[in-house]
This record gives sequence, structure tokens and C-alpha cells, in this order.
Amino acid sequence: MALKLTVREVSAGYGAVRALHGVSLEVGQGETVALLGTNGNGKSTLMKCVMGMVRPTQGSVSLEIDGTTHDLTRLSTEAIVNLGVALVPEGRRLFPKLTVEENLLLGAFRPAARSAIARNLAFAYEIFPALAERRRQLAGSMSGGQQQMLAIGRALMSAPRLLLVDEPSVGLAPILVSHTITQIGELKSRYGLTVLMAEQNFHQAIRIADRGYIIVHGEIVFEGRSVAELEQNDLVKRYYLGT
Amino acid sequence: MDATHLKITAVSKHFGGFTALDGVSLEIARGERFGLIGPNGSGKTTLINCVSGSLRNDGGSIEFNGEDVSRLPAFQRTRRGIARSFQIPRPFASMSLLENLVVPLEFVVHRRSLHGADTRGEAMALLQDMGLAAKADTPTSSLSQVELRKMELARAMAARPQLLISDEAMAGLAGGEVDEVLEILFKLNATGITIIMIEHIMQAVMRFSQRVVCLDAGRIICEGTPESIVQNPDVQKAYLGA
Amino acid sequence: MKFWIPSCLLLAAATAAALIVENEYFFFAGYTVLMFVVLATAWNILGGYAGYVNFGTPAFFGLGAYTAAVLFKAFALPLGLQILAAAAVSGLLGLVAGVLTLRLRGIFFAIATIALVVIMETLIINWRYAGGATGLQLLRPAPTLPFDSYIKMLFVLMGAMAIGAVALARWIEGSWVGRGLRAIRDSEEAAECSGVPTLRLKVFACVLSGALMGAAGAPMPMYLSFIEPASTFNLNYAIGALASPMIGGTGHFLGPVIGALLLSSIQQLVTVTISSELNVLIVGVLLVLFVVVAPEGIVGLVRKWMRRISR
Amino acid sequence: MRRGDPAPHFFDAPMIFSFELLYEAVIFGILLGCFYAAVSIGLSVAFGLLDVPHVAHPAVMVSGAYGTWVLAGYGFDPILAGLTLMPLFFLFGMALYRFYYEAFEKRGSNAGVRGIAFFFGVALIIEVGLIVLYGVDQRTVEASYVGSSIDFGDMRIPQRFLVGGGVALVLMATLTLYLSKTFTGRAIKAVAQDEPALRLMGADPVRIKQWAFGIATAVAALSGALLIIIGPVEPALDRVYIGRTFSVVVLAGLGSMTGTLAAGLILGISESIVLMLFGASWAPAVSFGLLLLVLAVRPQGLFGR
Repeated sequence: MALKLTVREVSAGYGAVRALHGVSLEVGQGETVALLGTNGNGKSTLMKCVMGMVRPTQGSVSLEIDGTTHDLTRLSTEAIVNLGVALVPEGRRLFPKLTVEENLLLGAFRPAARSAIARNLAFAYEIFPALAERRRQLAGSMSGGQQQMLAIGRALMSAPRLLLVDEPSVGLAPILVSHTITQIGELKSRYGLTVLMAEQNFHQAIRIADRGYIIVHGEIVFEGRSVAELEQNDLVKRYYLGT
Repeated sequence: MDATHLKITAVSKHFGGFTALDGVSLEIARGERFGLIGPNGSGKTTLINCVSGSLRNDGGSIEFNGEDVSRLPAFQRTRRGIARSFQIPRPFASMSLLENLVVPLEFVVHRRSLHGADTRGEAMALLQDMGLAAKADTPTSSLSQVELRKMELARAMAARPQLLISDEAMAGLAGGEVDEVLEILFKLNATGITIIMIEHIMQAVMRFSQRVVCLDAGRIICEGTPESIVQNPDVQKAYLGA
Repeated sequence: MKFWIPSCLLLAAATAAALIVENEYFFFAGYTVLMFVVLATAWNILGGYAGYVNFGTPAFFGLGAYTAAVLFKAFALPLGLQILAAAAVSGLLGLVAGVLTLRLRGIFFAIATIALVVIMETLIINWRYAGGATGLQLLRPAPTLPFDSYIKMLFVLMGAMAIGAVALARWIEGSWVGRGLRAIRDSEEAAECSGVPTLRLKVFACVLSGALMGAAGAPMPMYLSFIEPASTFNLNYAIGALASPMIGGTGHFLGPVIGALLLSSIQQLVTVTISSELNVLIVGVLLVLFVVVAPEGIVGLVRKWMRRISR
Repeated sequence: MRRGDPAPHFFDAPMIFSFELLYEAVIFGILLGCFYAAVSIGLSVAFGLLDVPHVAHPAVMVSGAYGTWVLAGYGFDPILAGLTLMPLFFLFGMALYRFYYEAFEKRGSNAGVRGIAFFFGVALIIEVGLIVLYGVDQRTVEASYVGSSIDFGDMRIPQRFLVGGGVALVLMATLTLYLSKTFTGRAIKAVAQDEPALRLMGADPVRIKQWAFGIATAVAALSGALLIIIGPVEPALDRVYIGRTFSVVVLAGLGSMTGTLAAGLILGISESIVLMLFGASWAPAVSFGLLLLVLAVRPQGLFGR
């Protein structure tokens, strides 16, 4: 059941804009790792590199699952998803004119997830009761918080081994942010999920993280091997607010 | 002339069920250097799209020089003096860099008296200010990312605005390039132009702005001088998390 | 000057030929070629510069032709006034179609123009005064002075209209109007924020394009001395007006001219020798070929070729 | 039937108005509406769901009608012929989309003008191809339900409309079920809304669109069979149906499959009533007048996004 994501010396960018410079990080089986840093620092770009949506110009991204190692920079996004990696994208990216249930069912598109679709759907409605009530409602007509729940539910429908979550707090009112982060924490314990979460909301993220990295201007500036290390570090405020 | 240049009152904007702006009110004085910050998805870009006319706000009003412009199409707001640059540069790809600047000069500045105007000369002058004169006759596809950002600012300036909105003009640029763009914005402000800057790069916003507002989840969570903003617990909560 | 000297020479040559050459067939065919030059140039103003495909050329062309025919039948209006009236009426149609659909994406405008053709044809079919479905006979008046035959006069007239249309397209291309239209095609939101009144400019291009198409249609009833809906609102006008600029090149005012001349000569060659269907097939194949392989058209290929030589 | 004669009508439309005639016009309008929906289904997938400016759809449908005519020559029942053509058209559709994708969508160039001109060229090539192969005169098919009619109250309804309407309803029902109940079907509905997000579901958007375009073309084959059942067919008939099919899809609203039936019925009934009141010569303007009205007032259509 071993799973290990290894990112080594990755540099990437859009056209001439260098978003990442020599980033290295690892995520082991069952861990929840936080990728922290304010916006525009490359967190989303790194997530997209892992998902094959952005090709790094240097470095390697490899995923070891049950003994076989896959070079994610060579695979298409669909192939990576089929390995059991799911991403809750920034801004949720739901299908606005499809119903809640249709969005959830689309989450289970990958063959390995299709067999357990009924069970996973029941779980999704159990974890997010609000979605059960709005089963027939169009995803676009739901509030920010509900859309975030649906986006997480949809990712879970693919029965992932590794769950990437990109800025779950985006556009959510503060009380909803802590609720969403708590739910992600619960998923970890309930399914033994391995989670890599990019989040700007420092205190919220370290509530559920085992350890974390701080990324500023596309470079990892600090690696906290434990939450305690992250918390005492007074550098954090300086990195975060660039004062 | 009344000191308030731009007055935004209780502006709201919804996309389906999602509330992007939830009753935002703020006033910007003439000639002010104003900073707008906030985490992703806080509604910053939606707000300036409502001001520039790319989007129409659902509720509230936007007054510029005392006139409510919230129902006007974008080109009329540009003609009244509101100009903006785009976060993701949108050059007119089939034209040269110089012609990109000639468009606003012809459609805003000299729209009533075209035959006498030396639009190319004025456009070249603007390019010289931005250090882009060498590439005047090249297609925009040959420009680097920072040159494209400068083109966006130059094209906004070509409309001779009173209010310039700079939408993340420095995102992803290297340190030296950030200073270059900052210098340009300082110079423009010195000529009396009110500037709204939207950036994630804290040092740039803090150095540039006289006053800063922080948006989160479509609401203003605090307002004040750059120094007070950094210490403000709400901002830290928005950025660092409760 | 690079434009006006050759154009005047061409017009003088056409007039001289009209006075000297006896056989009318040359002028009969020449008139159609020049008419398609006007139609292609008109189409390109909206299709090429602003990027809005108009499938409804027959609607504007046909409306112009029928305006001329009805005015001639009712008031025996001179040809010059017929052309102006036709341009005005078709321009008005362009205004209505433009205001209705130019706010929407290009495909919707294209679909709306398909509708225009059938609506116009249906209106004319049900208008008894305009000859209804069976059509209208028209007696040509005497040709004006220098010319001994009406067809030769029409040939020179259409030559003048072609030069006028191309000159107008050339002016637009170099002027603020052309820059505004190209800005809209490159990035409509950036154009709007640069002060370009995008809807107004698109509608203006649509009115201009429609008016020119109407003017090109106006002499048609006199040319045939008969007019009936099915042939006047025929799809071939849509094909010629669209294919010529796409093949010739939409980015330059000479593009539609080259395209129209090429397609007309192919038509003369193929339709006379083999079959008119084959001509439409060739145009269809050429259209697909150029749109995929050489999006900039013949003018684009020539420019690329010249740039390669000059380097 | 005169070339380009619009809806094949079978009873003369007296100018006087009576409820009894209105009643008949509505009944006939419903059958006509089912037929209009049937001829538009392929387009509602290709243009409605995939946003592909497929102005060659009617030409593909007419070639389906000719395919049916050829197979009918070998003793096939027209509907059976239409069904047997579907796999072949499916492959042609997949190939056509692949070519369109490589030439336009892939390069991200604004397909806009060139995409529309491309399909216009394809429509011309198909139309003339049919003329070259089969000549210009009209083709019809023989079947038990073509030419006979049954009594319904005091109205005589031609059986071919009933059969056509029935096949149309079955076709629409199957397609609607397919799109909502299967994985690929849901992916087809999703792909135009957010292509990158579909990749995150583990689906290759290009393959999904290619598959969907194949289905749209296969459906057009069966619609072609219905076309030749309802009335004689000639190569240029596609010009009559470009406006009608796009009217139905735009009226239905982009991205809404189920709206196609409702839109078809609205069009069929209004055309049939105009037919009754003002005669056949006004009928073609109905669908186009409706189209312009919808584009002006509610471009996203009745049920669209």
C-alpha cells in the first residue's frame, strides 16, 4: 500500500513568467502536508505540475504507488487521475449547468472508481448533507461554501490514493474556511488519505497538517518537519507579509 | 473640483449563487496612490472590472467626478478618464506595438479632431517613457512578459486617463523588473493621475500606496495606511488564517 | 498615389475598350466579374476586418436589386439614383441585422444572416407589385451618350463602382476605423477599454458592407432586363462574396479583389466547359484548403514569400 | 413539389379561419414539430453541446437521405437503412471532427471566421458531391407507411408523418438517456462548460468531443432517412434546412438537449398555423422570423445557459 510523491528541483512558468525555481518536496503515505505561502507564489503552479497541466522546464515529479514509479511529467492529466491522484482545483471549476449529482458522478469517471460509485455517492452525501438536499440543483446556482463542498465531494468520488487540494479557502467567508479545512482533516483520518494541500491560510492549514513547506516567490524558503516547528518560527510572519 | 475622485457605494456582484462582491464602499481622492489587496478570490479583480465597465455591478453605485458611471459601457468610462491595464496582457496581436497605442489616442484623446493630431508622435513619446521605443514597429508577439506589462500601462496611459487601474502589473516579474514598473507608476502619479494598484507583492503595494484597503470574500475587512495594515489582526487573519 | 494612378488607367482602359470592342459577350462576362469584386470587398469590411461572417450577401444584394427594379418600374428613376437608393435600403437592413445580433458571438450573427436571405426572398415572393415569384420584365432605357450599348455602359459603371469599393476598403484599412475593427477582432474587451465603441463600430461596418452589396445589386435588373426572386437571392452570391476574401486574403484590400478575379475566371473556365456544379465543388475545395493551410490567403502567401526573398 | 418548396404540405390552406382548421393545423404542427426536432438533434449535440459551428449538418443529413435511397434500392426499409448507415456516419463524423480539431481548435486560433467558413466549404463539397453522384432530380423511397394515411377523427393524417414523428421521439429519448445515464454522456454535456476541469475527472476532452461529434453525425444519418420518408429529396435541400435546424437549436438554447423537442414543436406548430392562415409562400419566413426574434430577445434560448 506504499505511496510516495517526490518533487525534485522543479522549475516552471507560463511563457516568460518564472513561477517556480528549483522546488523540492515529498509526501509520504497517509501524511497531510501543507504548502503554505501567500498568493502568486507558485503554489497553484506546483499543483498543476503534479497534475500534468503545466510541464516543468526542469526537475522531476514522480509518484511511487504499490512499488511502481511513474514519471508524472510524461503522463497526461487524465492518465495521472487514473493512477488515483485527484485535485480539488483553485476556484472549484465545477460544471455550472450540470446538477450536483451529475458533477459528483463525473468525479467517478476513472474506471477504478466506477465499481464503487454507489457507495462513494452515499458517502459524499453523508459527509456533505447539504449536497444531498440539493441533488437536482444546478452547481452554478449554489453558494461559494456549497460549491467548495461539491468540489471536494467530486474529487473524492474518484476514490483517490493521493488528494491534492488547491486553496480550498478561496472566496469563502472566514467561518466557512475553518469548517472546510476541518472536513478535509476528517477525510484524512476516515479514509487514511494522503493529502497535499496548498493554502494561504496559515493557521487553518497547520490545524490539520502533519508538516509543511513555506513557498515565497516560487522557492521553498522553509521546511517545517512538524507543526510545532512551523508555529514557533517567527520568520513566518516576515515571509508571509514580506515586511 | 471635489476632492473625491471615485466614490464606490454598496457595490455588490453575484455569479449564479456565488457572491463575488457583498456591499463594498470606498472613496478615493484625486491624485491618491491607492492599494487594493486581498487573498485570491477576495473579489479584487471583480471590483475593478465593475469600475472599468468590463462587468456591470448588480447593486450599489460607482461615481466618478460626481457622475454615476455604473450603467455606462466601458468605452464611455475610458473616455471620461478611467483607464486600466489587464492582469493577463491582451495586446492587439495583428498590429504593431505603436499601433496598439494609436487606438486609444484615436478613439479617446483625438476622437473629435483626428486630421490634425500627430497620434504616432504621441504614441512614440509614450513608448520612450516606457523604454519601449526600440520595438515600436514590431508585432506584439515579439515582446517579453515585462514589455507586455509595460505595453498595457502605456496603452492605458495613451487614453490620457485621470484614474489608472494597474491590475497585477508586476505579478511573476523578477525583483529588478518590479522596481522598473513601480518607477513608472510613481512617475505617472507625479503628473497628477490617481492610481489604484492591485498586487500580491506586499513590498510593492506597501512602498507605493498612501492608503490600502484589504478585501476578503467580497467584503472590505480593513482600511488604512500601509504600516497599520500590516499589523492589523484582520489582515493577518485573512492572509495567515485565524 | 500608388493606388489612384493604376485605378484611373484601368478605368480609362475599360472605357476605351467599351468604345472600340464590338462583341458584347466580353462586357457581359466582365460585368459579373467586377460585380463580384464589389461584393467580395464589401463582405471583407465586416468579415475580414471585424471577423464577423456574413452568409446573407444574397439578402443585401437582392434587396438592392429589387429596390432599383421597383423604383425604376414606379418612377423610371435614372440608374444613378437607383444605385443610391439600393445602397441606402440595404444599408438599413445592415443596421437592423447589426443592432439585433452583433452583441452576440460571431456564429449567431452568421446564423441570423442565413435567416435574412429567406425572409427577404419570402417578402419579395409575396409582393405582387415586384412581380412575385414569377418575376418582373423591365424595358431598358437608351444608354447614355458615349456608349452605344447598355451592357458596355453597365460594364464601365461597375468598373467605377469596383474602384470606389476598393478605395473605400483601402481607406478603412489604413484609418482609425480599420484599426478599431482589427482591435475588436484581436481582443474585444481590450478594445472596449481602449475607448473603442465596439458595438457602434461593428454596426457601422455592417451598414457599410450591406450598402455596398446593395449598390452592387442595383444595376442587376437593367443588366438582365428581368428579375425574379429565386435567382436574385441565390446562394452563389453568398459563396462568391465569402470565398473570394477567404482565398484572396482578408488582411489586405487587394485580397478580395484577387480572390474574386481568381474565382470568376475559374467559373468562366469550368462552367462553360464542364458544369456549374463542378465550379461550386472547386470553390468549396479551395475554400477548405485555404482556410486550413493558408489562413492569410494568397496575399499572405505572397507577403511571406517576399519577406523570405528580401531577408 | 417545387424545388426548395418548404414544408411538404398535403392540404390546401383556405384563407378563412375556423377553429376546426386551427385544430387540424395544430395536430399537423405537432407532427411537423417532431420532424423538425429530429432533423435538429445532430446539430443540438454538435453546436448546442460542443459549440462547433457545424453549418454542414444539413448537408450531412441530406447525404444520409441519399444513403437511405441507395439502400432502399436494394430492398431495405428506409428506417432500417438509416440505422445501418449510422455506424458508417459515426466514423465519418469522428474523422471530420479530428480534422477540424487539428486544423482549428488545437491551434487555439480563434476558429471564429475560419471555422465557420470551413464547415461552409464542407457543406458545398457534400452538396456538389451528391449532384455529381446522383444528379439533381428528386429522389423518393417506397414503404408501406409512405403515401398511405389513416383517419384521425375527420382528419386524414399521412402515416409517414406518424412514423417519422415516432422514430424522432425514440431517437431523442435514447439520446437524452445516453447523455444523462452514461459516463461518456455526462462527459459530453460537461466538455463545453469547462474542458480543463473534465481532464481532472480523468477524461480526455478531445476524445470525448470526437466521440460526441461521431454520435451527432450518426444521428444525422437517421434524420436523413426520416427526411426522405417525409418527402422527396434533392442535393440542394440542405439549404432549406440550414435555417430551420439552427432555429430549433438556438430556440432550444445552447447546452440543452431536451429543449430541442419543445423548440421543434413550437416551430412546427407556428409554421403550420401560418401555412393555414397565409399559405405556403409565407411558411419559410416563420422559422427565420422566430430565429431573429430569439437572437434579439433571448440569445441563450428558452432553456439554455
